Amino acid sequence: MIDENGVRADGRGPGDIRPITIETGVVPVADGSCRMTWGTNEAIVAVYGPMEAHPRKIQRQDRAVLDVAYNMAPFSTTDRMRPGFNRRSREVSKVTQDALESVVLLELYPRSKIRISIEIVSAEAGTRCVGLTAASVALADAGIPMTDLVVSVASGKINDVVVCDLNKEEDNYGEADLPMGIMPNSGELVFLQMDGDLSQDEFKQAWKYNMDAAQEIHKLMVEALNGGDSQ
Amino acid sequence: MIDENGVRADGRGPGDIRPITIETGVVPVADGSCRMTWGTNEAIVAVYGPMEAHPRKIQRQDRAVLDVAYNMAPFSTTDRMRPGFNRRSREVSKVTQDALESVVLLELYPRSKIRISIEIVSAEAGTRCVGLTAASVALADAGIPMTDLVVSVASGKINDVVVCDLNKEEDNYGEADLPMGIMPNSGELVFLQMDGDLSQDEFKQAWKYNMDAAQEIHKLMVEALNGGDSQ
Amino acid sequence: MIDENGVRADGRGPGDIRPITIETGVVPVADGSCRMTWGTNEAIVAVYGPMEAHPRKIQRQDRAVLDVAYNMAPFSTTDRMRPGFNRRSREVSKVTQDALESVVLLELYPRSKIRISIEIVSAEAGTRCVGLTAASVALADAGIPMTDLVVSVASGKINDVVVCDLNKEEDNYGEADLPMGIMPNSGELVFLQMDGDLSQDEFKQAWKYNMDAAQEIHKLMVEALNGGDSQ
Amino acid sequence: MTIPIVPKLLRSHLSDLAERDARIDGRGRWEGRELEVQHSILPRAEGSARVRMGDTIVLAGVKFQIMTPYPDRPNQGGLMCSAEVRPVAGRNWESGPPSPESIELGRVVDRGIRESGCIDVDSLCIIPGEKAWQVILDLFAISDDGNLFDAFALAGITALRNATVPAERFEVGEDYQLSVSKTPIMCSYHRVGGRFVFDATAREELGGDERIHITLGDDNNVHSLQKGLKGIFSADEFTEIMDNAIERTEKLRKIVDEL
Amino acid sequence: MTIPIVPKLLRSHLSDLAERDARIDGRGRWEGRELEVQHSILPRAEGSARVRMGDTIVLAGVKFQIMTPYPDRPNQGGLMCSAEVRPVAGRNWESGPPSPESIELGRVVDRGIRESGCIDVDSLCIIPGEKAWQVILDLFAISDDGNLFDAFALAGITALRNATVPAERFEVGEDYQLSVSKTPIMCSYHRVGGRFVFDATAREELGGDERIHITLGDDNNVHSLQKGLKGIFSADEFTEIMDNAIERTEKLRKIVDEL
Amino acid sequence: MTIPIVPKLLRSHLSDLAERDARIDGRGRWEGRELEVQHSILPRAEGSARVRMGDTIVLAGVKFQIMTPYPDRPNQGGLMCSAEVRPVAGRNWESGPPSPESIELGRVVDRGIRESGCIDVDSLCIIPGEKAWQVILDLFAISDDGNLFDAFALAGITALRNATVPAERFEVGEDYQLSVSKTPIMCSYHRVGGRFVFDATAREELGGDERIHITLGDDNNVHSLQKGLKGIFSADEFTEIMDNAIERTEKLRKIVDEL
Repeated sequence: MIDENGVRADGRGPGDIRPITIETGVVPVADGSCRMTWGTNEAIVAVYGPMEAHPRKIQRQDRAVLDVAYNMAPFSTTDRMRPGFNRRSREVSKVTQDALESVVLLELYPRSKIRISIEIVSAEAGTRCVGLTAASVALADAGIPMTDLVVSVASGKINDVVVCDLNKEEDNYGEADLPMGIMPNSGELVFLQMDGDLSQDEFKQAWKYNMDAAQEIHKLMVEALNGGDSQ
Repeated sequence: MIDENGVRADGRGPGDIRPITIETGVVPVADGSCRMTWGTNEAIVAVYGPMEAHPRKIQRQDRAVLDVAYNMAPFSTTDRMRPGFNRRSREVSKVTQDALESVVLLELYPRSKIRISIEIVSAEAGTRCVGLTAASVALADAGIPMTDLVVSVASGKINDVVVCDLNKEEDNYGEADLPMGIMPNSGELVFLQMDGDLSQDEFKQAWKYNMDAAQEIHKLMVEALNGGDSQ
Repeated sequence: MIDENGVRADGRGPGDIRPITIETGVVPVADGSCRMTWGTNEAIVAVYGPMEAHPRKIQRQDRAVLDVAYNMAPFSTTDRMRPGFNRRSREVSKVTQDALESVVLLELYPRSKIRISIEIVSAEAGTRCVGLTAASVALADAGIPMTDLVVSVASGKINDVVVCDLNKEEDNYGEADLPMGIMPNSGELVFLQMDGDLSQDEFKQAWKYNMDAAQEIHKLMVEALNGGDSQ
Repeated sequence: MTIPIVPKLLRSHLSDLAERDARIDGRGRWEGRELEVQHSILPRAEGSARVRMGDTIVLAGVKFQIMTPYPDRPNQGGLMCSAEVRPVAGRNWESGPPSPESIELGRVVDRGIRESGCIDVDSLCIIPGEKAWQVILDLFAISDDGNLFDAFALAGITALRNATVPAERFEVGEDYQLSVSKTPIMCSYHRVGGRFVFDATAREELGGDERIHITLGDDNNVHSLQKGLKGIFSADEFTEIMDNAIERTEKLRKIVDEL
Repeated sequence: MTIPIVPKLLRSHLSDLAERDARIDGRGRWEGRELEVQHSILPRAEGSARVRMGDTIVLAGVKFQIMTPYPDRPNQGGLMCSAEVRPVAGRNWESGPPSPESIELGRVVDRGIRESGCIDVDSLCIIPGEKAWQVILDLFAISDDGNLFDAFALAGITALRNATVPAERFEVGEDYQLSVSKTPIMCSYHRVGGRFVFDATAREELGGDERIHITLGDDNNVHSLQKGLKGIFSADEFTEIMDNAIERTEKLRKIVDEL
Repeated sequence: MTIPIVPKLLRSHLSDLAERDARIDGRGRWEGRELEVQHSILPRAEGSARVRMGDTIVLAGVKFQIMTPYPDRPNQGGLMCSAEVRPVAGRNWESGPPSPESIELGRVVDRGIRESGCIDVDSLCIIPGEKAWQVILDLFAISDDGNLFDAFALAGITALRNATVPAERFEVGEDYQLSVSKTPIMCSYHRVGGRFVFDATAREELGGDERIHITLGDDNNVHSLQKGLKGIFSADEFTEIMDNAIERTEKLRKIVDEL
């Protein structure tokens, strides 16, 4: 999966990310939207709101609530994914919501709701990172004020080597996965998960790769939001 | 299934319908009810209301809402039908409700609900037609004002011949099914579905059979509502 | 299962019950609680309330409502019990609630709710009796006024002999099961079920065993509530 | 048809009647409503019955399926009994997943039939360890004016006693009559206006308290008991009910047996 | 984007427009919106399409599974068609179990494709009685500005016509193109402002009445009809719609066939 | 027991305490509550544990089932870990389908145990491709006074380390001790009053912000991380927590290993 010179099967170096494209306004009926491709991942995110939160019991007197739904379309995976309730999707929705609530200025919209729908229409590895990153672009496209964008990226380990942004083949043999959600201006975190086996030193290397990649991806996000070509 | 003289296996001609009986008042605790047998189909329909619509969010300020539930009893079919949610029943309920809302004078009962329960206790072919027709009789039995009754009947095609009101054996080999919901006084439609393969000419013939049968069935409905013997 | 002298495989006589221990205050965050072991049954019951009943539609203007949930933990049985909806648990919850509503002075707490959670963490035979008995101790521990405690105990029949309080092995060969919920001070009943085959005479014998055992168990309950050692 | 909307008034009215030993529809305390039992009325069911008790009407249908016997009982088939009360049967019944009430209805009827041993599950075996009949009894309410329990139980045993095992359709031999060796009968008693009555109507149920269901077999053996709803009763009250049930079930059993 | 919050005003506005034979977005009564059809755009699907009609955007994806044929049809595979409209597609779509609307969407599209016989289910058999292909067509809404029916149907048939049977991945031979012998096309008509129009937008749907869906095959044969929502229509109105559908489907079929 | 009903007051109280480097129950910032760990306390489970941390009490039970190995891993058994927090454990836990919180609880504990590789799934194979053991670890809350995560993880690994494979009951050989080669330990930190503390109580959770869960293995290797709830933290804050977790997990591992 990785040769003696640190070159990966798809030609990337250990710290390199897969190709990314970002486009806004892709769901015409939404208040904000984003289409992000990342390797052969493709996420489409729509933002609706701020709008009235109902039923009333979900309203908060002093702030808006987010309603984040992450979902994988049935044709997004090699084996068809059955529609309907799914523990993994529920959990990814929750961590994504927690991350976004950390940056959206919720107190500007008391008693209202902002709905964020993340649809993975093509899945490779790292869909939760694509979804979270694209969601922060869609929120910006909808004009929702945030303290910062969120860039999400994961590093991992293959063949005992720490590398950034595993693709599907690498992920099949991955020995660890460390996705992070980073505020690119402050370097602070709003999202963190990790599975696998990393020594304390490997952990630090993976952390650094993510931080560096976040700066790179952030540039593409800003370009897309400024109407530039992100390719 | 049909001989060279156009005579069907059960002795009917191409445009003939199966035997029908209609009886009202069969659910003593309901506000209106109807038992209809049609071939070996048997439907029992109960109407409750107009009554308060709750929860309040289903209320309409300017009219009544209908709540139509079509269901097949577990012993209504050759293989036992498992109780519970069922996409087909959901869809038949919806089209039946759409048809009945077209004729009931809903604006007479703002904020109220009329509940219509259609139970198929014995199923042959054409249960949705039996259910819709019996429901309009039950509504009349409950004294709910309507612009007209609804007669529902289906024609189809077997062995490349268009015939009216397929029975079970014919339905097994049916090549098309055109159920309609007809207002017998104006000849207008409130319900229309079709599946299968009909040329434009065959389609016109099937349409005509349905229109003619509707007049015949309408007479039986009126007799039953006037207390006559419908047999 | 039972020898010619009326001695059962575990050494008990026909009218004897299995060993019982009762402890209160076992769920520190609850308003009242009880841990009861009975043979190798173990039930943990927590009582919360009286508290506001919501949603409002469950409120009663003139009395409190009980909300009883009986549940078996997944590791409580020889074959793992899958969590989630379960008809038997639903039914046991209902009969337990009916029994407890008969003794709790509900009218003292209008519009409020008292929640009673019965968790069977180890199941032998007779879990519904353990749950109901422990629940009445937990209610007393929470200081909820009742007209009387409830003692629940079952008699049955093995090898054509009527015996009290079947253990697991006996239950496997049991020919009848008569659980009762008894108010020990008046001898009146709040709960009664029976399955199996009992002649009228056998039925009377089983009834008597239950009445006698109830008095014995009642003593242990009172001791536990008075802080004494119930062992 | 109107259901009183002030349950408190209904309760006090029922108490007044009870003091005069009267009932809301003029019946005596232990008197049942007019009864009509029909069988073999559903063309798609292998056994069926329709029971009418006053304005309470129910159907029962028996269907058969082939099952694989449970590994620990390779020579036995199965019996499943399920009750459904859908919104057709009354304005207070709602659609959705089975309510606690309808679950209880099914289980109480199921127990009485099952525990009586009237169906010999060994006789349902087709090939030991491989194929056996599963008998499915579905109870279905058409009109609920109270005491669905007894109506369901009566329709259920009647449908079973008139059921044909559809062996030909399943290509495992010739059709034959399902063997039902006993006739368990349920009687239900409700506390109304302070005392127990037999065969309560919907209004008596609405303004009443606890109920007691008793299933007795051919020899008066007890097969199933169930107390439902909040309420306290004494041993003496129970004895009175049991005595009435013994008398009542004998009469009803004769009706079913002679159909 | 704003949806009018006063449906009554919208209805009367649409009636006014109809009197002048005009539509809210300037189109003629039988005029469709700008159409864009792409195929093979989803890397994980064995066949896929994207259809854009104005601001309505949908995806269709085809996946294959190995199934055991049904005992009574040992030589046949299966076709399953399922539509999902998730909250991404518009502010009025909510999450949760499939709504009656999305169930209807799936079934109406399914019927048109199935009844046209465009997929030969016998050709999906791998080993008679043992293995066959199940073709699963998933329709997925990205942006709902009305008339999801026609967009789904068009994306569906396009995805099927460009699907590859993944035999290699399932180790049952070499990949080959799914055989789709016909091109059924659906056209939908909504009553808006009193008369029927073609290809309604979301606002026309919101302020309109019943809708009629017609699926015609290569030879103008009728394969599927569906009337949706409350509303009454005459035989003459239907004839006018059918005539328009014959003309319209021929044009759309050419577009799909030439992709 | 009373939960403060004015969360804002609680938050400001916790902030005041934090300024004085104090906690609501008098503990130091990195101090855990009194701990009690017992094993083999559930007669029906093949392995079990009870953990008490202050007023937080949980049970863990291990059960075994025979499974068919997945076709792509014919030599492996399985591990399943599931957490339930039912209403018994606190007035804010409600009945119904598993809440997002309890799903997260189960998954976070599951990951730490699974990723540590402490259970050799190859050793669970009975007959390759045919039979293997599925180990099911059920975590069950009795009393929730905060930090169910660490209590569940501790009870879980303790129950596994004391589990017996019930081979005799399943007639596949003699019973033997489940082999658990490592002792992964989770430590959880909550932001309370602005700074992170170890082992938060329910009131600290209620008035606090985000939490971070770390599972470390025998050699301080990281096996699982999870940040929960809304909140922003810096790299420096994380380093401080990780250093504390290294120290803390070593102590807890010793306790579990010596049971």
